[in-house]
Amino acid sequence: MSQHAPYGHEVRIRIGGPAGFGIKAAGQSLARVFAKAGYHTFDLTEYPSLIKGGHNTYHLRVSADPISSHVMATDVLVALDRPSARLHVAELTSGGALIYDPNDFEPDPAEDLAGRDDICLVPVPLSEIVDAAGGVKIMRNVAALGATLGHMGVELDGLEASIREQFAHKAPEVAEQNVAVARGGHEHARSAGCAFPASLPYVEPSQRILVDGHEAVGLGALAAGVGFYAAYPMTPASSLLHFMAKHGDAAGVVVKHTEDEIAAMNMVLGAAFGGTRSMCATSGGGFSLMVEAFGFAGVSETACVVGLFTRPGPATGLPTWTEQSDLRFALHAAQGEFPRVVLAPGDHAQAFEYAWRAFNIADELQTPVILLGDAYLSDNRATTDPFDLDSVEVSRGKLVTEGPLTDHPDALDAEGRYARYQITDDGVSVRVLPGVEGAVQLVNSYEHDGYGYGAQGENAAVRTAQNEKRLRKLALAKDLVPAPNRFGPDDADLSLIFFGSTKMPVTEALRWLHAEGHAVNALQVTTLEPFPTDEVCAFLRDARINLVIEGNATGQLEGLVREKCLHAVHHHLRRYDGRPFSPEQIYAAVKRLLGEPVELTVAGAVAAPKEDA
Amino acid sequence: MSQHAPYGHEVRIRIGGPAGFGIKAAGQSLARVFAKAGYHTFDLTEYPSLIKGGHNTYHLRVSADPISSHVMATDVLVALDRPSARLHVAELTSGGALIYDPNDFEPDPAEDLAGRDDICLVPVPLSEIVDAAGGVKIMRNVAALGATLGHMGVELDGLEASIREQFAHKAPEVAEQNVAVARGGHEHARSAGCAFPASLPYVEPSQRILVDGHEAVGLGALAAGVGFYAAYPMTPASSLLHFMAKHGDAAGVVVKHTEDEIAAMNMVLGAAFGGTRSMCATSGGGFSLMVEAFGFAGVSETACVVGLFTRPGPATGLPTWTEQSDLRFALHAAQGEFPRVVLAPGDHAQAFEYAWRAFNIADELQTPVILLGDAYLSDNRATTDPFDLDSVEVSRGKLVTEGPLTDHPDALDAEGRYARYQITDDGVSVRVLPGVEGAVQLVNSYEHDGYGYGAQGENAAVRTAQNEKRLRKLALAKDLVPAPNRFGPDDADLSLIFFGSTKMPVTEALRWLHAEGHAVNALQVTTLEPFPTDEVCAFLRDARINLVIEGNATGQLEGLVREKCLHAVHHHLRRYDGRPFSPEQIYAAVKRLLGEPVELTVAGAVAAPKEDA
Amino acid sequence: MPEPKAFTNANKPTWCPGCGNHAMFLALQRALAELGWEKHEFAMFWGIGCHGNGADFYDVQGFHALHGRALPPAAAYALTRPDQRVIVEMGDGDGYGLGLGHFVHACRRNVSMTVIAHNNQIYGLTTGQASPTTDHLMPTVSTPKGVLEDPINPIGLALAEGATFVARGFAGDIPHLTALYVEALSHDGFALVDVFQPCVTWNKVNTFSWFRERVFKLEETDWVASDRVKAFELSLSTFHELTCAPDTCRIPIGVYYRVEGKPTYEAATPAAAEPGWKHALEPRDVSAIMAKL
Amino acid sequence: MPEPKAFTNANKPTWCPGCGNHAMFLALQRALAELGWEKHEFAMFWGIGCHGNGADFYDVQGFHALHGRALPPAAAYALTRPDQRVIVEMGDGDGYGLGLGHFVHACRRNVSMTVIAHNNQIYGLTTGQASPTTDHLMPTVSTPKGVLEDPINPIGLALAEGATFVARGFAGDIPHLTALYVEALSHDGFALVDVFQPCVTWNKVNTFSWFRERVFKLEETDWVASDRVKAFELSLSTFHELTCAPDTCRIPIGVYYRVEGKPTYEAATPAAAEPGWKHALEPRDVSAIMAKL
Ligand SMILES: Cc1ncc(C[n+]2csc(CCOP(=O)(O)OP(=O)(O)O)c2C)c(N)n1
Ligand SMILES: Cc1ncc(C[n+]2csc(CCOP(=O)(O)OP(=O)(O)O)c2C)c(N)n1
Ligand code: SF4
Ligand code: SF4
Ligand SMILES: [Mg+2]
Ligand SMILES: [Mg+2]
Repeated sequence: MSQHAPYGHEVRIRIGGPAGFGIKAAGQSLARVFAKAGYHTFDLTEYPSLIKGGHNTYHLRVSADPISSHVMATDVLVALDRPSARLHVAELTSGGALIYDPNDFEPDPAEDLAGRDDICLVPVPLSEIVDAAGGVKIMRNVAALGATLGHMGVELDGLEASIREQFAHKAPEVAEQNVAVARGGHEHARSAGCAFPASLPYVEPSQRILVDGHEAVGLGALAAGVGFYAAYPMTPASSLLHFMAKHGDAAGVVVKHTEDEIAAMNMVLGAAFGGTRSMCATSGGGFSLMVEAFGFAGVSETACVVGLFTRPGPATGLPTWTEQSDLRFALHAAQGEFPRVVLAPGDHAQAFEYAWRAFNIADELQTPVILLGDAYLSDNRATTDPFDLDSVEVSRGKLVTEGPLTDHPDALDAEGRYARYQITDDGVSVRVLPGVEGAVQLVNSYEHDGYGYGAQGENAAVRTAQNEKRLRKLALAKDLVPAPNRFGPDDADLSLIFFGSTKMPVTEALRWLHAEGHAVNALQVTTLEPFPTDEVCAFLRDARINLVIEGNATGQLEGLVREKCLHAVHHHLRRYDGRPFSPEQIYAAVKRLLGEPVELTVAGAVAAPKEDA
Repeated sequence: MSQHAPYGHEVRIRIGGPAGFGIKAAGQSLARVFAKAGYHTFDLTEYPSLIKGGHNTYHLRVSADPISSHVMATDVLVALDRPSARLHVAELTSGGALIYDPNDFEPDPAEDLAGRDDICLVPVPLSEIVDAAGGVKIMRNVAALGATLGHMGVELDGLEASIREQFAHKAPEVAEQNVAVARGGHEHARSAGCAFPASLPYVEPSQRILVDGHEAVGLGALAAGVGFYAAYPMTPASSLLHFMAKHGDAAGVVVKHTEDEIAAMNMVLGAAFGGTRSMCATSGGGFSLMVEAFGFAGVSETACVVGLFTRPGPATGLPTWTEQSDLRFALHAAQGEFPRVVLAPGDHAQAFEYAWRAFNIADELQTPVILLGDAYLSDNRATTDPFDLDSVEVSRGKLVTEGPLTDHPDALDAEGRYARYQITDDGVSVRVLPGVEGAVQLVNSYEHDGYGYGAQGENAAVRTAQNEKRLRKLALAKDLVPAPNRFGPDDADLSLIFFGSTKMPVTEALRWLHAEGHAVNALQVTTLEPFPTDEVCAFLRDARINLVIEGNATGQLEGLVREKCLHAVHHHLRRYDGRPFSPEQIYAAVKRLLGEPVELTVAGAVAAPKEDA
Repeated sequence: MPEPKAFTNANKPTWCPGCGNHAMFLALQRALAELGWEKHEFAMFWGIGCHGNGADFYDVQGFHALHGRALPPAAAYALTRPDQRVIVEMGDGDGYGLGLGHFVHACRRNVSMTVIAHNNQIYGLTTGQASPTTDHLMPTVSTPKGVLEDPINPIGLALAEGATFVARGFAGDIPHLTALYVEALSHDGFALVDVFQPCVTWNKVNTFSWFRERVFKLEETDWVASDRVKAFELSLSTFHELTCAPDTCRIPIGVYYRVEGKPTYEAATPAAAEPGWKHALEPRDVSAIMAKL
Repeated sequence: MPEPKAFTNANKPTWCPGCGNHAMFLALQRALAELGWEKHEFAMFWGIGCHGNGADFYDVQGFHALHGRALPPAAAYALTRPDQRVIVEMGDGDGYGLGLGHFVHACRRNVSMTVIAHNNQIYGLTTGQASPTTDHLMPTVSTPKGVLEDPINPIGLALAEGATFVARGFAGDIPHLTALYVEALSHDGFALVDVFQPCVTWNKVNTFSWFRERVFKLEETDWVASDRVKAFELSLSTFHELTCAPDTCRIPIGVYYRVEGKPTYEAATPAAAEPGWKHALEPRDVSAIMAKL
């Protein structure tokens, strides 16, 4: 017997089919309908690295209660082709529905339905509905959306409004044609004849916004006053380039799609030299090409922000999937030693917050800051409380933008000459922008003296002083960076440690575990560099049993924890197949460690505790 | 009162002057003279990153007993300009000599000689001697060499022979002119009038060779059958390119100076695809550009060797100096996770051995191997026993170069089709070279299936299997890589841990410490990946007090040791001013920890133990 | 003698229906069959992009390189495997954007290989950003106000740097393209075939019909493909703008320039005479070199 | 109005005595003085090489970039600091080797800046390896049998890609070079001045006297610098070989090509109108964008 994980009041919909069928766009309009109505939504798009064909899916979770991540369970499966039925039927919850077009295929009970008799087949002649409305093939999506709502017993007005909004800029016939198609689907599904077991209680409309991770980062960067953004497209980071390109010009941001990532990162340094808040973003492959210039930012004490949104490697790897395997790479990329800050937001709200904070930290430390995310955070779209725009602050640190240099005696050496890299206690020197009279300086990729000149940097004492000056900033950084995030009771039977987007499924799993009365707590390492040694080690010392959860194969966070705390990790949960952790998986892993093993099924259901456990 | 470190029977000579004065070439011919005569020599060249001018020095240590590194002490200082006197006079041992040209400058007792009255001034009219022989300015070196030998009381025949050999391909007058200049210097110095306290006992001529680290690596690579070498020049790696370029064509090696390091590394992959043993080398900045392709080698299971010869960073840093700060970078460079081997030779003999072994390891694991060195090893030249050419083996692992594929059933899948990336227990699959009929395969930078195709690699199970297959090689690697090198008594009061070129000064310091009866032992971590966890942790457990010595500021080896062994490091000695550790420095650090503090002077002498220590 | 089909495997091409890559796929298979190349006699190299997805569909000795980096491994392979021929397929973003340096250096290097550029004037695989050959002022997701740079002139670059075979094809004319491929594959030296390959999904300007209305064949004119300067001048005419009208905006396809007999890099490299793996059958004797140190 | 000397600092140039860099150093100081540029009105960018060591000797707002990467930061600086002018100094290895991609893309980008290439046809700082402009078959430490590639043709590349000011100078003629600099610095758009800069230490072929015997000034002929194809043809004449004899091997210096009025990248970029730092005086209001999500 299997039981559900302790989900709340929710419905899960998956649309599957070949790429190029507009599955994501369709799914997102469905999400908008529910979000508008006041529900919490969370979506997960999965697709291979090609433009048409292949197998794409869009999974949407809709809930009346707050949710934090996707789940594996599916209540309605819209299969736009046979493989979508076959690949995902096992995810269907008992009583769940399979919507398909009988003109496409008729599911084979054994092959396509895995012999299941507890699901409801909802044949909807999608193409016929489209043809009847005089539409084009891609509109089968819209019919399927109508059918989905029809089967769920949800009224169509929300979707109709959404369609009309979406096509507002086109001829009115287009919108009406789509509405007709949606209606056709809706009616057909209502007549399928089997009841839909899940239901969504009524909720009040809310002010929540529906954003993906990159919109959150982009908003944060814009709010922080970014003035230059350079990138070369690379999945999953490309969408941030698109966001910036779309909003950049109006906001006064120079947005440059560069010839390569080398140029992007080097351009960021050039713009930052001029005092502009500058950023680039990429994924691991592009970051590989940025490594040298990233180190240049370190030695030249250049304030800048680098988004590193990872995917599974090595090399080209799995472009459209997710993984957390570039942690150590982010920490150690580039020859030589210099202070860097690595922030790993765990969800949309943190993505916004850490993005604007990153610029302040970069400016205050005059050193590069990495915003470390992954495709799971980049791509998925969730309802979130509107970002707290009033909380945003701009702090540019020791920066002189205008006015006479003589107003800034701390910027000058004993002879009254500007010394860009003057040795200071905290490691940070006054930065005077070019354009200010007297701001002669040399920003240098070589080691250098207080003015930036290279030849003098070869002196052992000068080198040592400059190297130590830079590294001193790490101590200062401790006070500026986000502290680790602690969840759950102080006294716990099991303590989880994780970073980045794993926050989302962990939060969800914790909610379930706490609801069941389990004493489990967790620590999100939000800043990976400088590592919050004190907090992590204290957490570990307090932990009865610890479990490190991370999306890679070699245990990179685990290694860090061991190195910093000289403390053993008792258990770990790792994933490296390109898929994010599901809360069900984490829930099951924790239950096992708590001595109440449950078995996980593809449907996200968990088998009942074993008798002899 | 200061005393010498317990040096042996030796003499130390430093030649200093502006760049472009042929100081290194002159010094090296002196080294050859002593090496030929059967002495042990070790040299250290220090120069800034420019072509002419600046301050260059060449330091030569000559000893009747075996030596392992340079030292700081100097017995004869040849100052071709005033700064060379001023900067190095403090290194002179008591009774040591300063050779200079009185037409250049007359040393000021206070400014240039730091008030020392225990040194011998040896004015030699170098330019006049050259002029008298009708020579050109650069020949002042030769006069200085003659003077050096004259002051030391060494006969001139060795140098004369060396000069004649050096100019054998030129007109005989050239050689004779140089000989005349050398004689002039020799005579002048003999008449200086103060005795030279150090002396070199007579030794038997030996078969030892005089090589720098790159000649050792180059010979090792050639012996291993390298067939392709690509590089973009970068200090200190350039000299390996020059060596390969010089010897490549005759040996059948395609040597390519590429347009950049990206091309070099990618070319290495292409040549390796064809079955050629392939190598590239660079320093940290170039390696930054190779990172992406390095990961490509990992995912495509390409056997290749990458020389990473480091210098101080970040970025352009200090091009001509040395540092060990790219250890973590070497370990974690590139997105994603894959097996890599990192070998760090500690001296010339190991440089040769690890170079040829690297090719075998790469082939047996089908994965990239990094040869991690630094400028100290790359550049310095030492007498060494001839490399044991008979020990060299070529093992190409699971490689099929020719003949029918059907002879290799283990290369084929169930249908008899060649599967390049077939899943195997040890993680290594049979590699069949293109050109063999049926060897259709796809070497892929994407994740892929057993044949190399990318689309299938997106399947979670295929991805997981391929990722785990690759990572399994690390277990296999443990049996192939050099084990850590343990020196000294089992039972020791202090235990040192270090890696790479620090072996040289550590060995020297250990020799002195052992001679004084101290029980100190040491572990050279020769393979950094896979980390020799068992051996290092056992060594640490046995250690009463441990000391980690490494040439960087952040303690990268120390971090590794902590991570792997969960064991605290008690003390560390770090250096990051671009200069290598001197044995005196290590000796003094150890003595302090042993409760017998001595004070280190620039001359490499150590002050007597403090009374109250 | 292989059939065109022999060069394909069981993987079904996943390019969008109507994509120019299908035609290029077919044309190359035909050219290979026409020349009678056996599978074990050559290797193919691809960059990353939609064009590169072709690596999955060919049944050949293949190397799917990094984005922008197909040329360097191909050259090294050619230099260490004199017994093999080499074909490179690259994208316009891939080969003329990120990989531009390698391209220009390859032109002047003259290692024998045939380089086929899938020039769809867009980034296909990453969903429609501007490529270096995107027309001036064309809006894309990465350049919503239009591309501000002049497009890359790959023909002009190749001519400036001494490439020995410089041609342009169009995916809308398979027989012509096949013939160009046969010529390029038969050339001794570095051969570039830049192919207009309409991307039906993202590039709504430079479509099949757009090109059909504009291309003309050099062979059908009195073009003499041996004048480097004239060829350069001709290349400037293909810097089209968004507004370029069919009657005035004529786009030449065919061989712009060719020169035979220029020494190849491999011919001047004695060490390139033998497959590199033959040097690693046993340890190389380095005693003579060591003795000299 | 600054004196030439005003642009130098107390660091004594460390270039080899007789190196062409000394002359280029002087010529630029003079041009800056002639134009009356103030130190706070412009910034200079250098690559890594002997040329780049100049960064230590100028008393200006300077940026000593990575090897081969002077152009990208210079462009970004130009685009975000419309109140500043930009000068880039790069080496031949630096700018035409490792940095070639950036160079070509910069030509087509047309961001206003003056780019001065120290073309000594050798890697100076790393002790004499072949550069992309080293003459065909010249032996160097990295190519003991001689360079097998054709040299890069920077003028041709710039012309192929639409650079708007393309000139060549010679370090042996300081007044002429100064005048070229003044023209380039006054140009609105991307200006390239490729300068023959003899390296007296490593390049024993292309010496001062070698050039003196071969260069001639375009201004002293009837050259019209507005024909792109003719300029390309002229650029081909400077592909000299090792054996090139003074009487037949004539090397033009001066302005090959110039076009004024072509819109610059910055002119087409509204966001580039104001210094970027002015957007970060306080948080930007993003409520309108957020409301649309
Ligand atoms: C270093 C790096 N940067 C970015 C990418 C992402 N990427 C993959 S394909 C591509 C562009 C594809 O355009 P093009 O080369 O024109 O090929 P097409 O898809 O049009 O055939 C990009 C940017 C990558 N794989 N590697
Ligand atoms: C990524 C990288 N690779 C290599 C180097 C080493 N390097 C420094 S300068 C230089 C070449 C110098 O030649 P060129 O650009 O012609 O300048 P020149 O010294 O002749 O002025 C090289 C290869 C480097 N600094 N960075
Ligand atoms: S996106 Fe364009 S280039 Fe890519 S497969 Fe589709 S049509 Fe072809
Ligand atoms: S090496 Fe050549 S380029 Fe460098 S400073 Fe000396 S002469 Fe000038
Ligand atoms: Mg393209
Ligand atoms: Mg040069």
